[in-house]
Amino acid sequence: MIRVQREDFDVGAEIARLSGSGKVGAVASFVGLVRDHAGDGETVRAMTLEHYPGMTERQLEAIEAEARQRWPLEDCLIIHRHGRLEPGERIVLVITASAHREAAFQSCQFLMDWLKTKAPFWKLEDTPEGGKWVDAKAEDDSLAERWQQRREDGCLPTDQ
Amino acid sequence: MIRVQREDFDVGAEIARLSGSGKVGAVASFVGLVRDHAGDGETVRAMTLEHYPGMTERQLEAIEAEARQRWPLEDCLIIHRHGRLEPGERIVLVITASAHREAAFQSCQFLMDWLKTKAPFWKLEDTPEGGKWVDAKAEDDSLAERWQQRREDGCLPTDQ
Amino acid sequence: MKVLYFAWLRAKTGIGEEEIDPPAEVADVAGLIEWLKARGPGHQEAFKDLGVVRCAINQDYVPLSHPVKRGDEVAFFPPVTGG
Amino acid sequence: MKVLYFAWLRAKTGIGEEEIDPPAEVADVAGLIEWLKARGPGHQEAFKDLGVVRCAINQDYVPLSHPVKRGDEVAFFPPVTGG
Repeated sequence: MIRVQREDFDVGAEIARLSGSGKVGAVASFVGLVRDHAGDGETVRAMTLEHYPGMTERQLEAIEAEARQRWPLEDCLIIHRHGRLEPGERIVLVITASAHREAAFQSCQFLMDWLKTKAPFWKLEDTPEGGKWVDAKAEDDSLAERWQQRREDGCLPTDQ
Repeated sequence: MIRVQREDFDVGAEIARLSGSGKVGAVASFVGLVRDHAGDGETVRAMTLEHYPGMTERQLEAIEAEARQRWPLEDCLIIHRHGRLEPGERIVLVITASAHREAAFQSCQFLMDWLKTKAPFWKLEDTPEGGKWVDAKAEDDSLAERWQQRREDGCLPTDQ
Repeated sequence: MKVLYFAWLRAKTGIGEEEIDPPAEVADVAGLIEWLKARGPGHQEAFKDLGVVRCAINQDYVPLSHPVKRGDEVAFFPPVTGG
Repeated sequence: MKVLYFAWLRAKTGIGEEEIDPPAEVADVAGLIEWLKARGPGHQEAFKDLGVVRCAINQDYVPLSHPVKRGDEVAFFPPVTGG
């Protein structure tokens, strides 16, 4: 399931919702938060997340479908917020539930890596020198590419 | 921080506690739960977790210290329950908080892999055929060993 | 044809969304960008470095060589930075 | 010397914890195991396959070749299965 929303979300409740069935032995999750400093050390007073309504949902759904195809997931959730957020506020939540922990961990990491490079969101940082669009990081591209490679190599996780 | 306890824990509250500071950009977590079926397909009515009081805490503290040495963590929490647990109940919680997601993900996975092979807990499954001690899995050994190798190769995560 | 701009491409063009009717010679994304650049200095500035411009047609990523046609929703934006 | 047994080693020996006073020839874990096996069929059964027995002395993992001495807390248990 995917959700794109302005409002905050309840991490504990969402994790509990995906843990219910007796089939789930492993729930991995990731929460991304607004930091008070940018990568270059500059103070961040707030951040505004812009996105492309319609394409965002489409891309997130495609990413979720890809994860479900690669790993045996019992359940999967992606929530991404948009709008103005202050330091300490939650931006994104990804949860994956599986019988086994390796599938849960890997799919959660995969979802974040792909979301980071494919979901049409852009961050505008509010700094003492004014608004600054965050640059994409080369590291994020390489983190996403490792999953591409793994697929081409036929080298999927050990418990597949 | 580590906690060994009989009682359940509040996943959302613990994740929120580790997310507070504006320095944390990434919180990875893992929840392990009791499944209603064993690896061999047998029904599991409940599970009793025995442990070695004293050594458990000692090992978990050592594992946490190792993770903090390998990755730049803002915070880290391991909670492991013991006693009788029914299907769907939470067994273990690991949370790691860092400025960056790769450090959070990797350290969380590392903590679970090492905990699985080093922390002195043993599971007794209550099945229709009686009590059955769970066998250690060879897969868990290899998942733990990959971190040993990585260290020897000097091949630590990209954002170190 | 509807064109959308996001993030600093929106800021530079000064436009979030525009309806355009390019001539028939504009056959692909690269051609469309050339045509859009002629619309003013803001557009020219936005498309100065195509290495940092991404394009989606009807909400799917496409390369610069991808054909464009009437009725398409074409979006231009920088590499994404969510998550 | 205090010896602890966990999981099926506890079940097989029928003992969770015992105080023992082995002779001076018992110098290492392997020697201690041989001496313990003579205590009865339960102990013998518990130590039948040393491939699935782990040992900790004073709450740290040790190999079978590790020395044992008076005052040690020695624990025997199967490979761990927590998490």
